[in-house]
Amino acid sequence: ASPLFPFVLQLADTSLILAHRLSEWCGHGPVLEQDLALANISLDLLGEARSYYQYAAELEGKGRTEDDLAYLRSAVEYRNPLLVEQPNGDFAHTIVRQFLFDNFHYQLLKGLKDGPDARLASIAEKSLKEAAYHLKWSSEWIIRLGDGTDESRKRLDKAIATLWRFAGELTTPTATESQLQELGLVPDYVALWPAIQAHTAHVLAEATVPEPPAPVAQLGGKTGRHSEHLGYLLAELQYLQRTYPGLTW
Amino acid sequence: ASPLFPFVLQLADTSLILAHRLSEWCGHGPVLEQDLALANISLDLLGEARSYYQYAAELEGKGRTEDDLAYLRSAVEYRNPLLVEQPNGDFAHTIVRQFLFDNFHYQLLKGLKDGPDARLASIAEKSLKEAAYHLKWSSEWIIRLGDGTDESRKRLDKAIATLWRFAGELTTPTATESQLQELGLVPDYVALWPAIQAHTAHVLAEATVPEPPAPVAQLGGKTGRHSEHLGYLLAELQYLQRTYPGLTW
Amino acid sequence: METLAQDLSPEEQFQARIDADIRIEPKDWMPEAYRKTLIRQISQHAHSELVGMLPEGNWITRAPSLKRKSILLAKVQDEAGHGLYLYSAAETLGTSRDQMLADLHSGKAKYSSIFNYPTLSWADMGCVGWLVDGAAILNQVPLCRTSYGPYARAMVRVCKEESFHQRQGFEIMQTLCEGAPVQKEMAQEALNRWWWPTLMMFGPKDSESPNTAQSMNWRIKRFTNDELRQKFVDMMVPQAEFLGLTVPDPAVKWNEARQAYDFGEVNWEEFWNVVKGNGLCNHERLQARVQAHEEGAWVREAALAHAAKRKAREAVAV
Amino acid sequence: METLAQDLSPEEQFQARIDADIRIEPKDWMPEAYRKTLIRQISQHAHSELVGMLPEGNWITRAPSLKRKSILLAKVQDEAGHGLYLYSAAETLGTSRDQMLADLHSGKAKYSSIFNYPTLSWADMGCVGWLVDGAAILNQVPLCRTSYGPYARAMVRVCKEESFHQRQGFEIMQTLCEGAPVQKEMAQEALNRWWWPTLMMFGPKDSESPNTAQSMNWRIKRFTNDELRQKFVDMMVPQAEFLGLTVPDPAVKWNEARQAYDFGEVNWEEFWNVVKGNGLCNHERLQARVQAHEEGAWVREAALAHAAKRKAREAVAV
Repeated sequence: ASPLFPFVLQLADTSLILAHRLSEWCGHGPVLEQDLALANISLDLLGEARSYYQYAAELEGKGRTEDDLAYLRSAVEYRNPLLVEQPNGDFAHTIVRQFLFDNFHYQLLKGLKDGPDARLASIAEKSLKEAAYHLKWSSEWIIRLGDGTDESRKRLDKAIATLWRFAGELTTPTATESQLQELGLVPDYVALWPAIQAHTAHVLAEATVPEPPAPVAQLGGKTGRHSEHLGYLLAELQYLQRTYPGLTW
Repeated sequence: ASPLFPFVLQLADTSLILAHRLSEWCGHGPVLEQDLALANISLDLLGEARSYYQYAAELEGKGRTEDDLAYLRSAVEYRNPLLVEQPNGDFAHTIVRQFLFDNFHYQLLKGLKDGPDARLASIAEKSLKEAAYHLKWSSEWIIRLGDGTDESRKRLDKAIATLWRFAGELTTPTATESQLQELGLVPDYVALWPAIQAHTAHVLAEATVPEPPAPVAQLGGKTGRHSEHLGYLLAELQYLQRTYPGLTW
Repeated sequence: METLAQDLSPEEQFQARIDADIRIEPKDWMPEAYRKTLIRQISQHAHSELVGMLPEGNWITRAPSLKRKSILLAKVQDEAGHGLYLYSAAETLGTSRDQMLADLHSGKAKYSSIFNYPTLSWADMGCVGWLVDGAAILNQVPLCRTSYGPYARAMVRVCKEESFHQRQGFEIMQTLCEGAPVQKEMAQEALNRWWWPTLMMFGPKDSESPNTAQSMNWRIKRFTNDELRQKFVDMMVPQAEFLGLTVPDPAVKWNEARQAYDFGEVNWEEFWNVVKGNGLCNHERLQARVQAHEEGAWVREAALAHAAKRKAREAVAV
Repeated sequence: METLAQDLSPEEQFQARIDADIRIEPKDWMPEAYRKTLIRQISQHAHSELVGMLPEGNWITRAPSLKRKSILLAKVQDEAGHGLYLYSAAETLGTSRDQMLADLHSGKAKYSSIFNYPTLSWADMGCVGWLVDGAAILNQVPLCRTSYGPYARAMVRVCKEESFHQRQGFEIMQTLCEGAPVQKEMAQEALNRWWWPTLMMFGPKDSESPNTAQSMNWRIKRFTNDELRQKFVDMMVPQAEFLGLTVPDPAVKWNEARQAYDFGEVNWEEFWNVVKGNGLCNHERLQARVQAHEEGAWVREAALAHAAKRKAREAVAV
């Protein structure tokens, strides 16, 4: 298999798991317009995940399909970072999770779009427009919640305290990622960092929220060491395929 | 298969699903002693479910095991009444669900214990002692919550408003049950009713709670028409068996 | 027409426009009863879209393939969109979304009873699309020509998307029926549960539907309940046959004389029971909506507070 | 001894009893430092039982057979029972369960760091029983002879059940290792995750464990951390070999001279990191406990209020 395979699979898992979490909001959003926005972001990420899975399946060359990869792998085989599998919590938790992801995702796609792998570049180019909208949306909500009411600020602070520790994994390369970075196939995360950091600083300032001290980063998801949340998510996601394997739906 | 098969299976499903719900409390009870009590009741019901499944498997005579019956049937094949699949909610909801079940369960077992089917009678006899304890426990908690604080009374009232409508299904015979009642294999629910009703009246009076007006009974679970909660419960319960069918654990 | 109109009373002018199939617009004079009936009907329709997200939303996280997950999520999102158009249409009649939601949450306003039935298997996603959306379309297509302009225009958008959804639902059923035996059983089991409730979607029998005449006169209803129910049966029975499924009504039989299908009597007791709030999911559906609304209150308040702060700052800056 | 005791200071009498392996009982005089150390140790142990319910509780609803579900639930229930004995033992030293729980919830009191690792597959139920309970037993068996009577007696009950749990854990591993290849892989993957964290359960190296000497003197600790860690490795490596599994430490090798296994260096950075609260599950475990406690407050209050009402009524009746 191509050396890109595990990385593309990691991208696919990441987008799928976050899309799944966001889809849990469907019908339960705080206001109809935001219900739509959450579904929209979920659909974008689901579409992106499918493109990656399809590409990963081709790279692997063993005849597996996008659905085989999504529905027939166990939690320890999943490669998404811990951040995206964290539960929705309240709207503030969903927003903080989304902001941390979007801020990284946008810069990553910018890098991938100009990368040497044509297929990845084309997926990234398509997704970049969507990711820009996602980042705008989650940034605006960070600002609204931070500079809104006392209640919203309290909830935002709590969400930051809970989720900030999962941001570090996004830009901490695994052995696989380091290798691909050396080959020039994956953007150097160190180079992405200033833009990510600058946007975070800007949004938090607008939100009147002091930058939280850098927590000890929680690592593990990208190497298959997940939190306990993923197993439940997959039990639900995969139930029908596990129950009736090999059928067409 | 024996005409008793669907009924024994219904008993098995009922005890299993309620045991499963109670086991979700494990480690999250309101106080350590009640964590133990909830686990205890769950274990009793799980044991009872296993006895029924084993007997059902024999009655069916198709070589299925207790685990096949529990882990490889879909929601629409499950035959538990709607009451037992309802989510735990807060402790008051769990108590009301338990009280409604225990009150019926105890009388049913008394009937089955003296019934003509030796195997059912023996399972019932063993379970009856446990069921008596369960009923005592849930009755005492109804009284404590009803005659406790304003808060506990408010929560109890809400739980009664939510769950009382599921009680009727327990004593409403399905076509299968009616047939078995005519054959004298299953106790006549009409005959059980006065004792159930008397105990309810006694406990509610002790709890200073007025008897709620009889709601329209929600039927369906015993004929496979469940609420949406059961599917999620089974996705979790069955995940490993569905994922790796036919293995020994 | 225009010259004559001068001599007519407002009521007569209004009815004349309706009879001439000229649309009524928000700024036009209209009888209070027409306004109230429309508010009730449109908001009930909007609430149905909102509550209707729940039974299908129930399977988004368990859809059996990524493609199906994506289609289903997009479909439920469309329903949210329909809700938005319809609330806006109702607002042109002088009510507010907050008021309409308050009426939904208090139980004063209704929504379609069909959503008080649970979705229990993946095949239900097929049945909801095929049967429920199919019934909805029969109810709604005539509303694209309804007398009130904003409502009619909203319905044009809604119907376009609904017929797309209906095809998707049928396609789910078709895939199941052409699949493994277990899939076909799943499809049949779902049809057994959904058939009668969808027949109920057309409302009580004409003989028990006293408002029909007035609504037809105002052209906010264009066919009677029984007419639509018959249309539905005539449309669906052959489709079920095509799928190889059996409609759970032994009385269904082609009537050569009527050139229509005979069918059995709906269980009206069940119908009224669910309407009165005693369906299996009435409690849960309403609870889910109330909970989302209540838990979202702080978010809406934060957004308003922030907008006000920003406006105040901008005013200072200017 | 008894005659001599008259001439000794309380401290000397106390130490003499300990040296003579006579149990200290609640009513006996004891040095304040001994009392405080014991409260800390016993409550930490009780908290570990309580928090330890969570990682295993995580698989009760997903256990792969009814028998396993039943065994696992019974096991976690036993842990709740151990928590009860131990809180009671600590209470004999003049603290209260409420105080101990408050210290747990505020983060002041610790619990075993092993429970800050997640349980990710069914094989983790094997590893927790086999390795984690195995390590716990090595720590705990000597405590059955510890100097403080109530603690020693509690430990006798705890150890009896723990060794039963450990056998069950080993049996889960054995079933997996004798099962399908996918099951054996599951077992190996779990061992890879749990091996090092269990070695950390014995605490820091002796050279970095300054309180060991005093605790051994008081006979509330009977072996050093490194001694127990070596014992554990010597016990487990052959068991892993028996199962056909590979311990994830290339340095593991039988040392003929020492008649013991050599093994690699524990990642002490990870150890201190988790102790300081930065393990993957520290936040969740504590949150789960705090939440259960807070959400249970109204239940505890209702029980107290009802008991008071009942007592008042009985007083009137008498």
